[in-house]
Amino acid sequence: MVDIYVVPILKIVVLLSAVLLAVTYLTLLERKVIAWVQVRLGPMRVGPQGVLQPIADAVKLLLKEDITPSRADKWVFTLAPIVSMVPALIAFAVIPFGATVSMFGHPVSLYIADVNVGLLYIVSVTSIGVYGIILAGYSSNSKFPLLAGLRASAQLISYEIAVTMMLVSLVVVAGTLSMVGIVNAQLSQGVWYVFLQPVAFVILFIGGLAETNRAPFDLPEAEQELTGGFHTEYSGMRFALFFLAEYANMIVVSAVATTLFLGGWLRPFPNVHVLSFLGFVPGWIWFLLKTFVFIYVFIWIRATLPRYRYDQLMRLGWKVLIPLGIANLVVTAILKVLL
Amino acid sequence: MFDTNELVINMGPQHPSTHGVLRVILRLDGERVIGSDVVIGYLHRGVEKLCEHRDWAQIVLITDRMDYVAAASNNLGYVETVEKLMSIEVPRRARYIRTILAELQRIASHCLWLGTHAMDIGAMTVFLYAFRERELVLDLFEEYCGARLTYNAMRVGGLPLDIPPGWDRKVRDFCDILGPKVDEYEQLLTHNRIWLERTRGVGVIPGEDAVAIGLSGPPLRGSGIPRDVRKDEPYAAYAEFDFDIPIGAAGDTYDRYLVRIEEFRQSVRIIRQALDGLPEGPILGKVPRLIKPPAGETYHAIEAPKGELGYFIASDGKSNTPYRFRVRPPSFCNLQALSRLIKGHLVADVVALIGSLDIVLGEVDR
Amino acid sequence: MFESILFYTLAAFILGFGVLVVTARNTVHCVVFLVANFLCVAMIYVMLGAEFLAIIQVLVYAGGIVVLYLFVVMLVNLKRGPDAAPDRRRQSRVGFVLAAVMLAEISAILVYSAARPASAVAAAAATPLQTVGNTEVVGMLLYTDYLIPFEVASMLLLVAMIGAILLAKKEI
Amino acid sequence: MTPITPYHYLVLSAALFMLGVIGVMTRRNIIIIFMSIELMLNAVNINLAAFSQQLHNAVGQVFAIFVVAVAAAEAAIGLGIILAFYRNKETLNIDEMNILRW
Repeated sequence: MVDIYVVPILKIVVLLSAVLLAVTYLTLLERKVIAWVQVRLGPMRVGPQGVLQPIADAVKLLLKEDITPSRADKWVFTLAPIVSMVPALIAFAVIPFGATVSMFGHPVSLYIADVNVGLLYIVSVTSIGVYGIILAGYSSNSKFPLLAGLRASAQLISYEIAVTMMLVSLVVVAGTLSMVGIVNAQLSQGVWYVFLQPVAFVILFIGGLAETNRAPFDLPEAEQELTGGFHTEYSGMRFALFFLAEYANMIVVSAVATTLFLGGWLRPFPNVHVLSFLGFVPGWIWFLLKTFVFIYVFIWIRATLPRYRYDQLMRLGWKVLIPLGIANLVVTAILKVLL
Repeated sequence: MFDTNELVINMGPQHPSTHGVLRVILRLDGERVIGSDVVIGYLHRGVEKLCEHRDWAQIVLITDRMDYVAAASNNLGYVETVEKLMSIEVPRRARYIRTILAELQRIASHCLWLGTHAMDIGAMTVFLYAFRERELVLDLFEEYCGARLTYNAMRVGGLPLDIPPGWDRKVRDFCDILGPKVDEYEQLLTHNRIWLERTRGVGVIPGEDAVAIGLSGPPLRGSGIPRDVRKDEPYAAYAEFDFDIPIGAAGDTYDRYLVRIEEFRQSVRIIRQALDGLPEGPILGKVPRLIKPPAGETYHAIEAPKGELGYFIASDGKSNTPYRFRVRPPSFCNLQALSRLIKGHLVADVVALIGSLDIVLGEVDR
Repeated sequence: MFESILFYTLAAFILGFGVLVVTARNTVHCVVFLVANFLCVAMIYVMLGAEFLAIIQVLVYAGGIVVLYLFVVMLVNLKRGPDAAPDRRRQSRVGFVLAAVMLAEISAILVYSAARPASAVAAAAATPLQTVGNTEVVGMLLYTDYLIPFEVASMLLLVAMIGAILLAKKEI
Repeated sequence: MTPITPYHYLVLSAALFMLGVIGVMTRRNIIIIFMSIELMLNAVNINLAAFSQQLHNAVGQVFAIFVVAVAAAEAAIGLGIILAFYRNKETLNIDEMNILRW
């Protein structure tokens, strides 16, 4: 009874609160990092070095008037932020944060579920998230959000194919769809897959940027073109949900990339015994470190690069990434058969 | 995108990328612009009529409010026109300082343009970098005349005050700082693939069309026409300096960008020469106590940061206000090209093109 | 017990969302209900031990096909909403007849199943229980026994893609 | 409470299928008719999956995947036709789709 119900529920509660906290502080991290890139200080007023800023923001957004435009489709308008937030959160269910550890004398696995279609689960769950944007674009009954919704759906279709193609070639190498299985495969093969599948890694990263609507692919919310895109008409807590969903998605993509390509909770160079002293650092710390590196790069890119144009993004997706992905898949499959 | 309907979208007057209160009504086919109406006038204050009811010295102050990011250039254009009308000889030192101020103003204006233009295309860091340098220029202006935006820095016949001690040293330091900073902007943008894709071939306007529309300044030079009032009809002290007029080849957004970036460097060059040869002497010429030009009319143009800024002033010789006051603002004339430029481009290009024309609505609407 | 509760809840949701899809006035609402319906159906698949099918349901149906629907609905809704004009010749009465037929069918199945215990059918199961993961089995079948249908399906998708492009393009 | 048997799934599937049929028969908006057809396909898939579990044979699931593939093709072509039609006649009403060419 305890093992079936209590432990998973505890894990879910712990994970959800950790994720929500991380997401909140990610907003501060992003503001700070971008500020440092831009020779500014970032938030400094709330708490020492501005560490309480996310709380102030949350309170502000909660207290703000929650406006629903009078001609909006109220029902869908309320649903949209929820739809974009929930998939981002439930995707965490299959992400392994570490190997099994011993806690209070019980072995506890640092993931909620290890389903044998874990990778596909993440892909499918994230593909649901785009409904939030599309529905928000439609229900606002405003033209800029509508354009954003159309952009989002077109963008999703162009990138999901390339990313899925990459995942397939990764699965060919790993021989399993389970997230835990993929990390274990990297352990047994003694190499991070980023070295075996560099093309896949790059494409997955670009696709990840596009799927999370981060710069330079933040077209659906392009502030300078569409005045904020799909969340133009949103305010208060519902806007905050969109905002948090974006950051939660960022963490999901970073965590997935870490699991698939950087060996998850494994220490660097798991096959080099000279480095085995690195094993004193617990696996989940390695995992969080690697994930953090990804998130940092996401923010860094946002501070550096201009934005792609809609048609250029589609061209990149269809004419570059998808052919590259197919070629990579074919080469991987051939090598797999030959070796 | 499918083209089931035509979508009319109202961009502005409240929109983050229309640089003030420009309103563009776009007719879209998917995201492609098939037609547009540019609506101006939201910032109309009747500057020209206002000037016809102020005496000649007070008008300097009103000209500040037209192109409010390049107030010194507006001042310069006005005072030179009145000087031409009254045939006043301006002391050489005053002309040199005016040149320095005008070029500093050009740098400040271009900084603002670069920042907002890059921001429109999504490069947010360049915005803050450019504003950092603009801040330095504003500090220099503040030290010279006490104001940071609306300087009221010139008088008919010369200047109200001489440069403060040590100011020239600071301007020199600024010139040393700016060069590497411009290289930094270029590192971030000039060879950035995304920047190239976003600007190359976007909003092409050939040279003869640019002339026909009446473009001036960087948009004209970007199309390959080497027209610059500073060279063609030298004013202030420009005839005494050595500088180049950068021109573009294709006439697209990227060329206009490169032209302005090069103008940063040319401005620094001019300022350095002016500081090196800064003559001693008075800063105010022989001006009557009451400025009252003789009856007559004149047109005089200068090269403002945004293009040819012309003043047409008619005096009846009797009253102490202008009889007719008319401005040819570069932003207004350049904005005429917008409708034509954005046709056939995407929504994202519209903001890039508004940025590349470098308009200031205070000047467009007056 | 748990399975029963889950099944009846899901069944209620599926049918409820189904009714809403069929009756909702606003087309976008219909699409939203359809997505909800599909997600519940995916859970039914999980209950039936078909995880791969469940994922495909979410990924392809809910995440792909219905996005396409939404896309089209948004495109054609730009100018005016769904027609609100009264029915002219629609056989709405046929709908009720069909509903009655369905009721009859369901009650027939119920009566029949009550008459014949389920274990009789269960005993008819021929092949032994699968032990390996569901995905592997499905993949194995798809790429060995059903390779030709699989290729035919991919050709069908290719043809559909080309056809859709031809239909949607204004001039070729 | 009785355990869940394949009959339960069959009843669910039949009910869902009938809902789809009712939608096709009664609605006039062609997009909603398409969605009703998707409902019917889902009902079929539930059947296939239920039998697959019942017979401990994954073939049913394979067929369900084919159904999904066909549904994707159908949606692509069908929506393409709808768009083309809408562009010409500015309506989604199926009653007005009564000419075969124009």
